[in-house]
Amino acid sequence: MNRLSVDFLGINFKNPIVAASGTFSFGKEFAEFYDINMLGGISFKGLTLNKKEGNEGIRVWECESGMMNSIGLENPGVEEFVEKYTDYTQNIDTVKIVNMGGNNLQEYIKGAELLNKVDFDILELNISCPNVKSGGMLFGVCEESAYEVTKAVKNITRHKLMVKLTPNVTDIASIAKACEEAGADALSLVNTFQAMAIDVLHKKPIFDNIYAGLSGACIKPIALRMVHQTAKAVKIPVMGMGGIYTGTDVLEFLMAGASCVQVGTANFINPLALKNIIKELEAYCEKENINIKDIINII
Amino acid sequence: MNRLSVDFLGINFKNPIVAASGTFSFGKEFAEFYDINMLGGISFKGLTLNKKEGNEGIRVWECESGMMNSIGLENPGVEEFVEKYTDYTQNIDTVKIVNMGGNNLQEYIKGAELLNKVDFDILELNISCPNVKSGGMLFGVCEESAYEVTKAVKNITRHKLMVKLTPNVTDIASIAKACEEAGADALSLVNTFQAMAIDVLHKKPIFDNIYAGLSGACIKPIALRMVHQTAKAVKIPVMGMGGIYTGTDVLEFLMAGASCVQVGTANFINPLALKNIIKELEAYCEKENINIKDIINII
Amino acid sequence: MAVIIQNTQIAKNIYKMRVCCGDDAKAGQFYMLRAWANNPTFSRPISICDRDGDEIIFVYEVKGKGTKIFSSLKSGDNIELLGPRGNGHELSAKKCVLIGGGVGIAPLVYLAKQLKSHGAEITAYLGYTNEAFLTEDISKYADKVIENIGGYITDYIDELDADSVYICGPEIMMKKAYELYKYTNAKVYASMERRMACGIGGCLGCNIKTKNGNKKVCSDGPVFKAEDVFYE
Amino acid sequence: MAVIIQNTQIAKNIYKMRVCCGDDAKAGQFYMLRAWANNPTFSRPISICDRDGDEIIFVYEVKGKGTKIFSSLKSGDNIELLGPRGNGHELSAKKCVLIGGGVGIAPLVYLAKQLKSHGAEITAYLGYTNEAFLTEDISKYADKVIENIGGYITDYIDELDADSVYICGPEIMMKKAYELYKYTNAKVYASMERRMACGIGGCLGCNIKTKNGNKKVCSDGPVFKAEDVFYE
Ligand SMILES: Cc1cc2nc3c(=O)[nH]c(=O)nc-3n(C[C@H](O)[C@H](O)[C@H](O)COP(=O)(O)OP(=O)(O)OC[C@H]3O[C@@H](n4cnc5c(N)ncnc54)[C@H](O)[C@@H]3O)c2cc1C
Ligand SMILES: Cc1cc2nc3c(=O)[nH]c(=O)nc-3n(C[C@H](O)[C@H](O)[C@H](O)COP(=O)(O)OP(=O)(O)OC[C@H]3O[C@@H](n4cnc5c(N)ncnc54)[C@H](O)[C@@H]3O)c2cc1C
Ligand SMILES: Cc1cc2nc3c(=O)[nH]c(=O)nc-3n(C[C@H](O)[C@H](O)[C@H](O)COP(=O)(O)O)c2cc1C
Ligand SMILES: Cc1cc2nc3c(=O)[nH]c(=O)nc-3n(C[C@H](O)[C@H](O)[C@H](O)COP(=O)(O)O)c2cc1C
Ligand code: FES
Ligand code: FES
Repeated sequence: MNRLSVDFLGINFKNPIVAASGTFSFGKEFAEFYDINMLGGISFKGLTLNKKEGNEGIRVWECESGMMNSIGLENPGVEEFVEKYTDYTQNIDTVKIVNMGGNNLQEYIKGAELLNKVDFDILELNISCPNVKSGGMLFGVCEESAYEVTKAVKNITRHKLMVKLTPNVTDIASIAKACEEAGADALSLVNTFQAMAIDVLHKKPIFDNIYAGLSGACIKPIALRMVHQTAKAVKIPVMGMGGIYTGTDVLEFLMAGASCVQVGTANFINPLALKNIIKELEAYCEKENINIKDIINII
Repeated sequence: MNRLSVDFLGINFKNPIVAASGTFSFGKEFAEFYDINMLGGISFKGLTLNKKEGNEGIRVWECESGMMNSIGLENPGVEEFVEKYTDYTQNIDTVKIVNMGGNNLQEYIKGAELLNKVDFDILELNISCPNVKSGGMLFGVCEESAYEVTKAVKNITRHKLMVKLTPNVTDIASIAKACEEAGADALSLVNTFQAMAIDVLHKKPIFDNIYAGLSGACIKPIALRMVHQTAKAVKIPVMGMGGIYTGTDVLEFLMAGASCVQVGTANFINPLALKNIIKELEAYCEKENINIKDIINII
Repeated sequence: MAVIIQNTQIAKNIYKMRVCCGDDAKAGQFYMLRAWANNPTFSRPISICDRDGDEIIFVYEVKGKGTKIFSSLKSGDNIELLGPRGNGHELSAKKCVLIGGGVGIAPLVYLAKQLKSHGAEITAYLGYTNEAFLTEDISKYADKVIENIGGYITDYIDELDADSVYICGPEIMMKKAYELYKYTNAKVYASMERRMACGIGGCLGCNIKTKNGNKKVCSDGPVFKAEDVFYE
Repeated sequence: MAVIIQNTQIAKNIYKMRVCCGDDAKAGQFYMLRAWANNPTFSRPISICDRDGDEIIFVYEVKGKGTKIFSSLKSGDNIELLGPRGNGHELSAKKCVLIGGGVGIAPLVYLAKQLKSHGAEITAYLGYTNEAFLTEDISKYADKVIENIGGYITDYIDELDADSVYICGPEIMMKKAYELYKYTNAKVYASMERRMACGIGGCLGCNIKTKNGNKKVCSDGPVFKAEDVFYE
């Protein structure tokens, strides 16, 4: 019996551990280290309608118990992804999540439409992208724009829709509810926190874009709070993330209300991180003589 | 010559290092370890109009590169503070900052009025308090209530008014501007981030209040970004804080636009932290042959 | 910064560390120990188990991150000591009962030694979960030592005629032990534990509710009159 | 997990570490090294300086947190090695010029050894800031070694008739060296550096712009044709 299996949107996950978008590429690099099909799922590197070269300058920077990134969504574009879909996903026999962002509503809609051509399990909508049309404000920071983009994509996609929330907001629960109302089938959170680092030696920001996204253990306490608030606010399932490094961290997120979790930065600390976490959870369930789903949302 | 002296609201600070409210009590405990009058200033333990017993249960919890606290503003109340003011502040010969919060507008106003009876340098208004009248929403999370409380206190106080912002907001710059418009003489930020920890063993939240305030190195990259945004948004001076442990951290905040900084959690890691930071900054200015104020807001 | 002279396991998960440190310290006081830079954030409070010339002896149980790191230290390594902190014990020269549970037995060694030198008559009740430790050390000073492994030490307490009772161990055990003496004439002291951030009275993190209002375990305690803390 | 055999200082801020590790690795490849749990977050990329039986030799400069920790390790300590990673060098059997600056000289040792065993004729230009190191090691394999301390090594390059040129050092020096050979028939290779998070191609953090689009230093490199990276 598999004590770790969970149901999420009617899909059976072998376990609640999903590789986080942007930290696992399309899986190939990690497949060199272990059988990645042991994972609950993989959220692929974030796509945008058009190919993106990503940002110039320093792209990753370390900080206390975490890191900042300014990759700038470098990706091959939805079109190429759809064309070479079998190349990208061959040998992947676990839940496939396609993560997609956009710079305006049209890009989201077109991207989602194109993605209708290929089969995967969940479309994860990254709404932490600047909406060029409204002065670069992120779609995910206000209820209206979060609602609008969710609704628009929901109307066009034939996939299950999971909306990925940004944590850079006053009231995560209200944004979550807006997405739920707009038709999101599930929510994932958190994306990275907007952060900054300064090169004091050269008296300039580390990143060409000045600000960058913070992830890793340092954000865990805030991410956990937001997952808890969100899980209490909505009825749809929640995939939690933010600074998960260990099995114990996973337990916290599940207890707080997440049905699955994603793990990002930990993959950089150790390419075997996800495998180790799964082993830890197996041992925990064995010892406690429970199924992992028993602890979901008990707090 | 003192290379570290800075001007803040026309007050001369010996150096830009201020002990953060709630982490330094009223100074006495630290005076046992070094001459606390070497500090730029001290922000005293946060007061409320009425004496508060503080929270039950676990009050401090450690996390990766930081801590969470749920002290619950335990304090003697403004009245007692005013009565015993000389006891509290005798032997303190550095900039005195009185930090005050409240549970509704009336408490803020009455507290500020009472504080008019005593002399100190700056009144620091903690607006990260739940406004009981509007369902417990923090004063500091929306422009209107931040404006309102700032304005009300500004009208009554005879002290220089520094408003302390909460980081749990979508757009710190707009809150900052609201406070500036309402008459704040200066801003300080950030207060703690709302966060959570779970006792997986006992399957319950660590804190009786479920959520608690996160501080320490883990929040530094986000705090720095917010200080940068705020300094760019307003004309009044900014006192920056959040995860400062070292002299280099101070340089980052000053370059980002803070004219002074507060240091909190670091005092718990080492009671001599502030003294060490000042020494580090002295050595830096000596080596670079500059005055510390030359690097303020250069990024 | 102090130098570790010795750091060895003395029972399951229990270690004894000798540190070179010339401080004058009282029984019942503790130090904040640190053997890392910024992570873990907090230093760890450990009681004085005993003193030996210029050395302070700590006995600690490996519980989590911090004590795990302590257990990996070798003689010659450095450790930061902040202290001694806390009020420490009032010493009585008369009939004393010492009650310890688990690693709470550690601070009773130096207490017994001090009481003995004040001419007290000492009975010690020591309760262990798995394995005894420090029994010999306490036997050097106590007139009578009752030890139990696996049960409740409070079940074995038969000496109720005491002037002073000193209890250190899990809170539930301390409360139970106090109940036994509540209506006697003994002065009963309990060594309280709370999670500590600063250890010096600056953060209010180690708050304990007492009959006389909020107190700080790190600076008002850790030793309290049992009636003041177990009043509810 | 690998065991450190030796870790000693060989010049100012420069250390040599011998690690027991049976991997097969090519010149120009690197390992991600880690001697801590989660903090610092990233492992540190260090090139293979040389191989000796079952041992891999790293030579590294102490720059910040990570290399500071490396320098404190003692023989017998463990270190985590992730690798070998990266493409490594193509070996030529003909006239080779090696140009190294600072700690960029380290990977040239194993390269020289390999080239020699392929029968190449080697000229090496080694530029140091303060103090020479590894010169003897390279002299074992190179036919001619020109070293300079304090100046610009590119000012000393007089052998422009080469089939292959391998450059490793500060980016500005590599670019300058490349310019010297730009219009010759030599194939010129540069070992590029970028901050790395994963080191295995998973994060796109180590991006480098090339004539042929974005590449990853960790997996498409670190060795690139100089014309592809210094094309602007
Ligand atoms: C005044 C005083 C004196 C003391 N004297 C001694 C002494 O002499 N000897 C001694 O051995 N101890 C003593 N202690 C206790 C000692 O300070 C603690 O055991 C020590 O701080 C534990 O640190 P740690 O890093 O090993 O464990 P931590 O990692 O801090 O964990 C400690 C405990 O908290 C629990 N815990 C930690 N994280 C979680 C989580 N996420 N969820 C649920 N539970 C969690 C663990 O179960 C564990 O039991 C004293 C304490 C005080 C206050
Ligand atoms: C493929 C590859 C191979 C390499 N091979 C070798 C090798 O063989 N030997 C070797 O010595 N090195 C090698 N390096 C370089 C080596 O990886 C780095 O020197 C090392 O990672 C530095 O780590 P650190 O923790 O010591 O320094 P870090 O703390 O990461 O700092 C590194 C540099 O960044 C700067 N820095 C850090 N923080 C800041 C800040 N806040 N503001 C401004 N500047 C900052 C510092 O000035 C310092 O020079 C290689 C790199 C790559 C990519
Ligand atoms: C290098 C890097 C790249 C990322 N790229 C994406 C992305 O393309 N799309 C996305 O939705 N999130 C992206 N993220 C965010 C992660 O998926 C995740 O939300 C975040 O890192 C928090 O989880 P963690 O703390 O476990 O890393 C990226 C994160 C990192 C560190
Ligand atoms: C134990 C503790 C108590 C605090 N009490 C107060 C307070 O009474 N009033 C206040 O405005 N901020 C309070 N703070 C917030 C700090 O002043 C500071 O804003 C925050 O800790 C971030 O700085 P740091 O990372 O340097 O600690 C408290 C923080 C801690 C850790
Ligand atoms: S631990 Fe900070 S007041 Fe006691
Ligand atoms: S370091 Fe992650 S892709 Fe190269």
